[in-house]
Amino acid sequence: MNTSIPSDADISRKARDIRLAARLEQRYAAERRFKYLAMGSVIFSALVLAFLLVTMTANGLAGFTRAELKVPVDFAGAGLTVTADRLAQPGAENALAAAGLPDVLQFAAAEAYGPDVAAQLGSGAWRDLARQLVADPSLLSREATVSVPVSEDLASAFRGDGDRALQATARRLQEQGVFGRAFDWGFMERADATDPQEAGIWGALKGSLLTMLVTLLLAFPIGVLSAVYLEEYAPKNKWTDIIEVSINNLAAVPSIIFGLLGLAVFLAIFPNLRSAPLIGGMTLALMTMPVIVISGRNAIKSVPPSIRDGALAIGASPVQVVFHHVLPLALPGILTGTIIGMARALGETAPLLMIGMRAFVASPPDGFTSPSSVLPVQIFLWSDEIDRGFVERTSAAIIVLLLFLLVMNGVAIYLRNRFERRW
Amino acid sequence: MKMNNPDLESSVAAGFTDAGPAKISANKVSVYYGEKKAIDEVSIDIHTRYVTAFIGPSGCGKSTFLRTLNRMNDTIPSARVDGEILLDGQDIYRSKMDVVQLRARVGMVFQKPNPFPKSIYDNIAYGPKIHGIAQSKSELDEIVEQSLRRAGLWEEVKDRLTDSGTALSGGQQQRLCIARAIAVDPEVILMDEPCSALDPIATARIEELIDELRGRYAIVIVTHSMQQAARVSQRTAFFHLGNLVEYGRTSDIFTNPRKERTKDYITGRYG
Amino acid sequence: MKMNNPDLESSVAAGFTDAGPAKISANKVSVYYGEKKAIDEVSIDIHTRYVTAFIGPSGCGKSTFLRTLNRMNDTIPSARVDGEILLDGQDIYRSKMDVVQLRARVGMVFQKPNPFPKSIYDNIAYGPKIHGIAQSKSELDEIVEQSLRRAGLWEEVKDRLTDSGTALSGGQQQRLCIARAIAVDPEVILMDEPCSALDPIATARIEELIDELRGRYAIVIVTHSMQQAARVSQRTAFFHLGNLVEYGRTSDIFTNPRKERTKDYITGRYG
Amino acid sequence: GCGGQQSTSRDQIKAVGSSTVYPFAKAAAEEFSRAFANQYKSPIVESTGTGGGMKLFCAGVGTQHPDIANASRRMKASEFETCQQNGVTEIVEIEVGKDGIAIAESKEGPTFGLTVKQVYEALAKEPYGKPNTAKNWSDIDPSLPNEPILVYGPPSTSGTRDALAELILTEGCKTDAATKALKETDEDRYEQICTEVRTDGAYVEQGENDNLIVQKLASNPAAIGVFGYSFLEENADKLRGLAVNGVEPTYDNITSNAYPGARSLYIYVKKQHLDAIPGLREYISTWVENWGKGGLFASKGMITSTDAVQAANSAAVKNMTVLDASVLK
Amino acid sequence: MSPAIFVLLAIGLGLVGWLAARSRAWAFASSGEGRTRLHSLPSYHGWYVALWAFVPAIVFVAIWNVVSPQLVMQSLLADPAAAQLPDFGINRDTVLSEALAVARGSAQAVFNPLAAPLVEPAAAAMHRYGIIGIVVTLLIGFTGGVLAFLRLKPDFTARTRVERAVMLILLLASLVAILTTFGIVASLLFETIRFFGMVNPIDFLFGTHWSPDPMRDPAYANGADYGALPLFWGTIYIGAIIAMIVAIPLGLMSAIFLTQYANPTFRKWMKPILEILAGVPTVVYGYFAALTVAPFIRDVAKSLGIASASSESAIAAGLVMGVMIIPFVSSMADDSIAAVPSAMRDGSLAMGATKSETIRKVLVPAALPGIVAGVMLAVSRAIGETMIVVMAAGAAANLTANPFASMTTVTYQIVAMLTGEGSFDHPATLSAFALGMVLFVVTLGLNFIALRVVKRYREAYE
Ligand SMILES: Nc1ncnc2c1ncn2[C@@H]1O[C@H](COP(=O)(O)OP(=O)(O)OP(=O)(O)O)[C@@H](O)[C@H]1O
Ligand SMILES: Nc1ncnc2c1ncn2[C@@H]1O[C@H](COP(=O)(O)OP(=O)(O)OP(=O)(O)O)[C@@H](O)[C@H]1O
Ligand SMILES: [Mg+2]
Ligand SMILES: [Mg+2]
Ligand SMILES: O=P([O-])([O-])[O-]
Repeated sequence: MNTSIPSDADISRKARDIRLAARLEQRYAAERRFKYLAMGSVIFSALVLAFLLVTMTANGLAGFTRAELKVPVDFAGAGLTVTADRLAQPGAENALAAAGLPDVLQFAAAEAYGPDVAAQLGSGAWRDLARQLVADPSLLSREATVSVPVSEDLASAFRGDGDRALQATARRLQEQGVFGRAFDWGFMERADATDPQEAGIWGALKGSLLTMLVTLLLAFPIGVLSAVYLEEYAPKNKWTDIIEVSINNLAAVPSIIFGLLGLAVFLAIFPNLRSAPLIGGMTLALMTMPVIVISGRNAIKSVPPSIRDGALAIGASPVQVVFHHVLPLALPGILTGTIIGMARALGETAPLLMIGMRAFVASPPDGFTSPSSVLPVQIFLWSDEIDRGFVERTSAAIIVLLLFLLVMNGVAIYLRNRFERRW
Repeated sequence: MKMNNPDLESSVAAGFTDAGPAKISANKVSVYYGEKKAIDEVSIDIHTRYVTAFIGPSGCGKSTFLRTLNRMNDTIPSARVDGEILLDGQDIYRSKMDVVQLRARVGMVFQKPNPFPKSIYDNIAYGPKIHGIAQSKSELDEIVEQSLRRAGLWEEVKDRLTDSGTALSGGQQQRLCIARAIAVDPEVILMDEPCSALDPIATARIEELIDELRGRYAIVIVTHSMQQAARVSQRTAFFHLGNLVEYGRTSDIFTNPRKERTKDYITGRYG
Repeated sequence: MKMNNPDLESSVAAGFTDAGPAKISANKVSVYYGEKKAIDEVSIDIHTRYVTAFIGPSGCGKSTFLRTLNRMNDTIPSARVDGEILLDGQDIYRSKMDVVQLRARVGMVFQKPNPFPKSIYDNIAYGPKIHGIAQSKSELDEIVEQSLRRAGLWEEVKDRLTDSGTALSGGQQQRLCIARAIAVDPEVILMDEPCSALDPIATARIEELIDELRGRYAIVIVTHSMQQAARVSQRTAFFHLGNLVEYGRTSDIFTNPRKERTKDYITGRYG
Repeated sequence: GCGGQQSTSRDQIKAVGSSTVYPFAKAAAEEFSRAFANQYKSPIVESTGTGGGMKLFCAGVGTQHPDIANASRRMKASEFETCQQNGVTEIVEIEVGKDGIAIAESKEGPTFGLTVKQVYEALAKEPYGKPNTAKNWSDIDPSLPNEPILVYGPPSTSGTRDALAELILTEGCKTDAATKALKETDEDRYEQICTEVRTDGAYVEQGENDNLIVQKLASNPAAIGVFGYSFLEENADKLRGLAVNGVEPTYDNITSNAYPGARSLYIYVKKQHLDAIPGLREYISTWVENWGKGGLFASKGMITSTDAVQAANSAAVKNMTVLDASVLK
Repeated sequence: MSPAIFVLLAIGLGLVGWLAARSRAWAFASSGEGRTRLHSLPSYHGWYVALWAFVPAIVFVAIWNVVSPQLVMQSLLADPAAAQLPDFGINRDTVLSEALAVARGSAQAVFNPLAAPLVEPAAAAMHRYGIIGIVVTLLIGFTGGVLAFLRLKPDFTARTRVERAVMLILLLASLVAILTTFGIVASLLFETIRFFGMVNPIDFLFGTHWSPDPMRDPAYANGADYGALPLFWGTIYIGAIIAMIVAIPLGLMSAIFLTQYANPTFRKWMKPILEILAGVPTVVYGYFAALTVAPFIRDVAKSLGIASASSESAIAAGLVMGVMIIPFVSSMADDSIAAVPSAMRDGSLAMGATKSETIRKVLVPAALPGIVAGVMLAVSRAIGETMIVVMAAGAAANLTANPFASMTTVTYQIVAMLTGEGSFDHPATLSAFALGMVLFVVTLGLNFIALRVVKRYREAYE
């Protein structure tokens, strides 16, 4: 065989190579386009998110502040018949109210700035003051300048909205240095109120915490256990198929339908628990459980069979195999699914509307059975408030919800990493 | 080919008229995967004193048959076993058989080393723990050390028992798996191509180890390497297309096969 | 052992002083995975007219070296190559080398058949399509048919070209992968243990196929079965611990190895 | 134990119902808890919509059922019937005030007044039985601006929409004699012609979120919006009320019924709960105390009822006069 | 006696049983000559006895929790002080329950003076029945425990039995899904049937005109107003078409970038960041859609000469919804692309394919089942979404393909009808249940088909 004469094959290859090279330019261009498109999608999504977060933060930061007026009050001379001891006991605020604190405050404000301004004190201003007194009973025996919230009208005048006369007043007070916006820690401590100056997020936040706790405690074990059953033990038969279809279906059913279920079933069984985090949590648990089952099954599936074989071969029973080996290894994956499910539950509004969690509850819930709202519903309710002061409060509440979400994700990611490290 | 069947060369033709009772005795065992017959009426006796090698071309059913011996094929839903397998005279497929206990008695080592993603210590201690073999922590420590020693791994890992078993090299992992199997003090150890994922040095180490363990446990090893079978075993069973074609002393099988098929395989005509 | 090196028995000692220029010529190639050196200064010439077999114990670097030949190791981030590999005299690791074109010229078949989850037709047509080799549908049909014919699969699948490639049996899948590689009409075909997942009958079929393809393509096959190397190849390279220990005519390597290590391996002292 | 559902006590008032009444009910609850901080827990007010509220309210007597239903319309005879069947036999109806509906636009928009007839012709799906073809306001009346008709308004499920239909559209519809006559012959058709609103985009149902309407109006000066009067008042800096039939939507005009859009708001109280739920009486009294002119509710945008109505309802509260089915329809 | 005490009691019994049985098993193990090998670990013996002590006790507690209040009530009514109670009704109930609450200690004082004299007898009765309950609980738990204890012996198959109980728990857990499904059907069925009693199902399912008026006299309810087709169409158009046109390419491409091009650290950070998109409350998206996107789209449409463009449009809602569900698609796609065996990728690269060719022609098709599953999840999320629709798409039930028209969806109508003015015997309100039922049945059907498809696919693959 003489290798120096090009064979047919060699000739056809030459032709092919030329054709191939001609196309290469195009193919690399396509490659670049594709890559930039892919990168573009990530960047676009990130930008939308950034845009949302930035606008929300920009709008919402003001929601953590409120307009406050400095009022000099002579407590010693006001004749408040409340002793410092009484302040240390429960119900001190009401005792102060009974002793005429609201009037004292009103009077002091009128003295200092005239009756017009005094009329613009927030309706709950005395309550704020009472809280300050409880915190520092020594105030009772002296003269002090206290900061109290003003009415929504004056607050919006300060923003440059609303009544012209009030706007002038606001400007005048501001120039005197006694009026301005201050950070409102109380926002994180109070519950809902009709006056945006008085409204706080703690009630809804606590409601969300309690609800999520119930959801987690129900959905996680049930979800994980059914995932284990379906993936490891269930015989492949019609019944298993039915269970599988119902779970997949439940993951896809619109959330509002779970609300209807909660209404028709849970509230029929526990009629007294309308609006309670317990019922909310149970409803959301049903919604979250399938998500955990599905991700749990995937996580379990991805544990290599060799681990199961290894354990079985030294005489571990199937239950031991799962609880000693498979579940610990699948845990990070299960946690991921749980985060997704819980995040969705955390932001859910519609089903909770059905079971009464849109109630106006002026005090934070005492426990799992007392009426409560949750963050997303609070946001929904506030976004529909007439008072425009709620616009900022709404954004602030959104920020709180997002922070909650981030904390929840953070905890789960931390746990996930920990578990991964341990193995 | 190197042969190291020390004192047994002179004994009676293996597997058929051997002295003493068989540890495992299979009678007309057939295995089906669904409709498909993977093992066809195989009868074989396995003795504690020898290492038995299963050889044969890929897909001939070596692994399948091996897994019937400790009912690991129970994990394959489509698998079905006919015939009878006696362990110390008792049928392991009888309905009251406790599979968990069976597997503690008949250990298994797999083709790919599969240590648990736990510490080396826990890998070994797991079996004794679930079987309640150790009464105390010190007893457990003792078992762990001894198993690792027997598996020839102790010196290499004694200072890092808390490291993850998966951090070891392939050969070490496989020895860890052997130690894990030893730790529950089984009577039989089944090994399915234990060296096929290992390098030659690790392979040599495992082969030595098998030699050391011989006599204490009945050992069955599946291998696709005839050289390996020749090196480590005293009895060889040659499978082909689901049949046990020939079973006997390793030396006889390799030097003087009785069946044409065996001969063809040994000389590399297929496989 | 069965040898079928027809007309070549008499040619000059393979790989070193062979007639005609080498298709692929490696000069002092070293491959590192991170810090670890997996291949140590290997030099070898590969010719179109022969089937070249790489043998050696597990982990000796056969696959690693094979993958350097068409830069498939680019996909492993930690891998790094030193030295020079010439394809028709041009360094494939030079910076302007077009990897896409290189891989069209140097095809590869993997250990586990990996047909795309597409129809049989699309599996074959994939390469010609992306490279724009076919100008028309009929030309493409032509290429598909011819590739399947050459891979000896046409008769078996011609009536079900639209079936999924994954629905074929293991041996058929592997032949499909070979057909897929042939379809872009490469100059070299690299095969990494192409039969290790197949049964003996399928293996025999692939071996035949390799024999048929010989001469048209430079074929390099990695195998762990010495019998297979002996059956299909005319040149054999024996690797050990990252070194190329010996390279020469297959008949010489198997009957008359020059190095002690080769001999030990051939006679089954390890591996 | 918590198992027995029949006999648990409740120490919090529960009110459910209309989203229109909700802000006032909240304010009343706050006022109540301020006044009785030592004695009673603050009430739970839930905005379920009037219909949903009635369903809950009429479900039965007992602590698991609400004590009060807020309503932006009168209880329906059918609902009353349900109540009776479930043992809610003693219901006290209290009219607490009025909600004005107002038509408004952005301050930047063109100023114009409308008549109920024009509104009807602009919004009805089939004005006087013929398909609505009007695109611009000027298509209805050349004197109106040549701007596209775009009206944001409440959805069919809300009380405000009902008021729009009843107080404005039906009035406009009746101006056509032929259509009015239809009422006698084919009431169904009559209702349909007079109350059905067009769906071709000229009328945009805007959920219950009136805030959003305000913002949309601000961004679209040519559009007008229909919503509760309180929103107009709250957004007086951005919005301007449109005169209807020449009457401006001012507080006084609505109170005096001169402006054609005001409907009564009610609360329904379960008399059977009066002695069982601590503070229920006091809570109702809070309503009475605050519904006057210049009172709390007025400051939140509620329109006060006439003195006569107030007097009658005060008396009803005092005597806890039970509602008689015959006044309902 | 609070139920917590009973539960603690049952747990205590279990604990005692556990400890006793375990030490007994230890004794077996270490007695006799040398060592006996137990069938099961001592702790399994412990669990076995603990279960037998705990389960019967807790079952009794559950029953007692229902029965004992009635017993207390009976003995309370038998008390002379009960003679003054008002007749039946809520007052009587509350007086009684107040007395009980005070007796229980969960309230400080009675609100109703009538309740005061009842507190004493109530406390006495509760005490009495509390003691009885405790004794019986103890007795039952103890008997169960002892009987179980007596069965223990070295070769007792405790593990097998305990594991059977574990399996039962697992089975029960997976039945929760079925129960939920039944619960949903049950809670929708009754009202749906009522609705179909008023409105012809054919009219409802195939009618093209939707304008139910909840305020109108139900007698005039006209099937012609209940044509839900525009709602179904709006749901599909917004949630499954427009939103998906945004979410699928963006989500998929993001996943591709993150799995195939980005370096691992970038991926590790970016993935959770994108997931935040799914966590932003939908109210926020609603505002974004209504105030930023919708006017922008209207202006663009107007400038393109589409006069009919309204500022409430299906497209505005759909686009924003699409952005919201990008992470659903990208997360699932990411996982399934990463799960494609690298042999596929290598195979394609070895053919001389470029990276993007490999992705488009091999990886994505191979990952399709996972991607489709992600898309299904995303679609269902989009279909279930209400707030964005409410705020940005208007609420008009239009049956049109014009993306600039305003539209509405099923879920929005459900919420609106259920929280609206209409009374609950009105077909308009009841239609919410029928709509819910249709949604449920449709998703169920889709899932059934999906299961079939996946099964067939799997068979072909392996
Ligand atoms: N789970 C299974 N389902 C169906 N068939 C199977 C299964 N496992 C193995 N088989 C088939 O049974 C036959 C015997 O397989 P087995 O794995 O026992 O072969 P082997 O001798 O161990 O081969 P190898 O050397 O490749 O491991 C083969 O044809 C194989 O395809
Ligand atoms: N991706 C990788 N990263 C790091 N080390 C690797 C990688 N791939 C292979 N190696 C190491 O490089 C050495 C050579 O491996 P290679 O896969 O080339 O061997 P081989 O001869 O093909 O073996 P086998 O017969 O088992 O396929 C081995 O020690 C292996 O552990
Ligand atoms: Mg095998
Ligand atoms: Mg290799
Ligand atoms: O909530 P409404 O019943 O007042 O619309």
